[in-house]
Amino acid sequence: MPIQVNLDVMMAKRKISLNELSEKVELTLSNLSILKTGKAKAIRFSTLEAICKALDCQPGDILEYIE
Amino acid sequence: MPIQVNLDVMMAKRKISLNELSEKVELTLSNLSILKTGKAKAIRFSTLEAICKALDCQPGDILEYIE
Amino acid sequence: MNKMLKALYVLAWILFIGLCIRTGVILVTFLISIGINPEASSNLYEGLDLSSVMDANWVHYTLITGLIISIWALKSWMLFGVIQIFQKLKIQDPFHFSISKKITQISHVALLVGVLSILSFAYGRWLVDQGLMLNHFSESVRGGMEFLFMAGIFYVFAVIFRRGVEIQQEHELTI
Amino acid sequence: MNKMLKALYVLAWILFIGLCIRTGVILVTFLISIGINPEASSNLYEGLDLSSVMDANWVHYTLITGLIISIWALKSWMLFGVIQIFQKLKIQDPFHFSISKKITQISHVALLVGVLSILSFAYGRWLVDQGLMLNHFSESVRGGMEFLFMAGIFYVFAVIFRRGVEIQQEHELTI
Repeated sequence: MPIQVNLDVMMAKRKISLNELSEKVELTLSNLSILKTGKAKAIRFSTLEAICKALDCQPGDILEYIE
Repeated sequence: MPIQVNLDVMMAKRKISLNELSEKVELTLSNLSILKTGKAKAIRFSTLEAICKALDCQPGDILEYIE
Repeated sequence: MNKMLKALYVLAWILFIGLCIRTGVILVTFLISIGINPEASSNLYEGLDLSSVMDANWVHYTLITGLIISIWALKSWMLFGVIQIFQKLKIQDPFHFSISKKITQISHVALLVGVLSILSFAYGRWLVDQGLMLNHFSESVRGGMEFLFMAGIFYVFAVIFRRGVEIQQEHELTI
Repeated sequence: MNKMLKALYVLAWILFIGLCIRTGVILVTFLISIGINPEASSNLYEGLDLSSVMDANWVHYTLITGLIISIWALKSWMLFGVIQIFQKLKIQDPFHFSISKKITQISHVALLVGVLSILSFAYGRWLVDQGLMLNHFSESVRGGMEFLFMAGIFYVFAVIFRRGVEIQQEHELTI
């Protein structure tokens, strides 16, 4: 997976649990874990926006390209 | 659009034209322009990966969250 | 797979042309029977003999022949709808609003064909009960239940298809 | 919209039970006619009279009655497939592989019903040409062309549906 989802790192920095994030972002826990574990194929801009807002960060903090 | 796609900025920095990028990323021109103009609803991780590779950059260089 | 679809497309055209010819022939013999030669009513189409009805009452005759013609015309229209769907359909990208509308339309036409067929069948039976002779009539309006069932199938298909259109639209905006 | 689907689901059950009863009744009267009382062949189901065939040749009798029973049993099976689809179908999330398989299966059964109906119809006509009397036979095996057409429709539907399954799988992994 050359695109890595660093959702757990940001969550740890902001001290937010998966349940809290799920509520704030309005995603089900199962969808959030699909995203966290890198099983997702695509990400909606609306989801990205909600996560950035909830975690007060930039898309670059969550998504990383690894060569 | 709180998530902004800064594809044109990166393309200008790397001196790459839309046609060149379209070839390297294996996306049609119409799909690329949907992405550039912010009409897309979601982005595939495979697309993001191909763009990062072609432009030698990070996802954070292309996607920006604006409050 | 694509070959099979092409074969079905050709079959739909053949059935459509066949139905159009049938509808045209019975329409012409009907017009001849009321305008030029009443004898024509004894063989409207492949042995369909409604001369006994014509002799008894021209209102019943016009009504029942009109029903047969309408049913056949509606069946032709239904098949034309199927042909139009084949023309628009792309297998890689099948879900479009215009096709969803066509499917709903076909479901309505099938419903009408079913109801009219069942009504005509009952009407023909009633005429027989009145002592009239109807030769090869029931074949002309058979399949009513099958068309009702088909109408239901097409309706369900239309509902599923509409959801497909929504999903495909999102899919197209996922780059 | 969901009410309409529920109504169709109930209708499918009613048609299915009706067809099962029909199939069961004719099977029982057939078994009685060959085992206990040959008289039963004069009224196998709602006036279906094949006693003339039975008197002439038991092979033809068994064959043609067997065809009718098979056709009705296959129609019941087809309807059961439709019922199963209704049970699995969720309108918000309709495209699943198991349903796509069921639709393909129904298309094959419809094809078989169509072919058998047309064959039986021709067979019955041939028996009549041999001078035998078949009362209410053609009603028992009618609708062959309609079922062939339905088979084609279901096939196209299955192809479209399979593409829907692919698109929906991607859709589900777009978070």
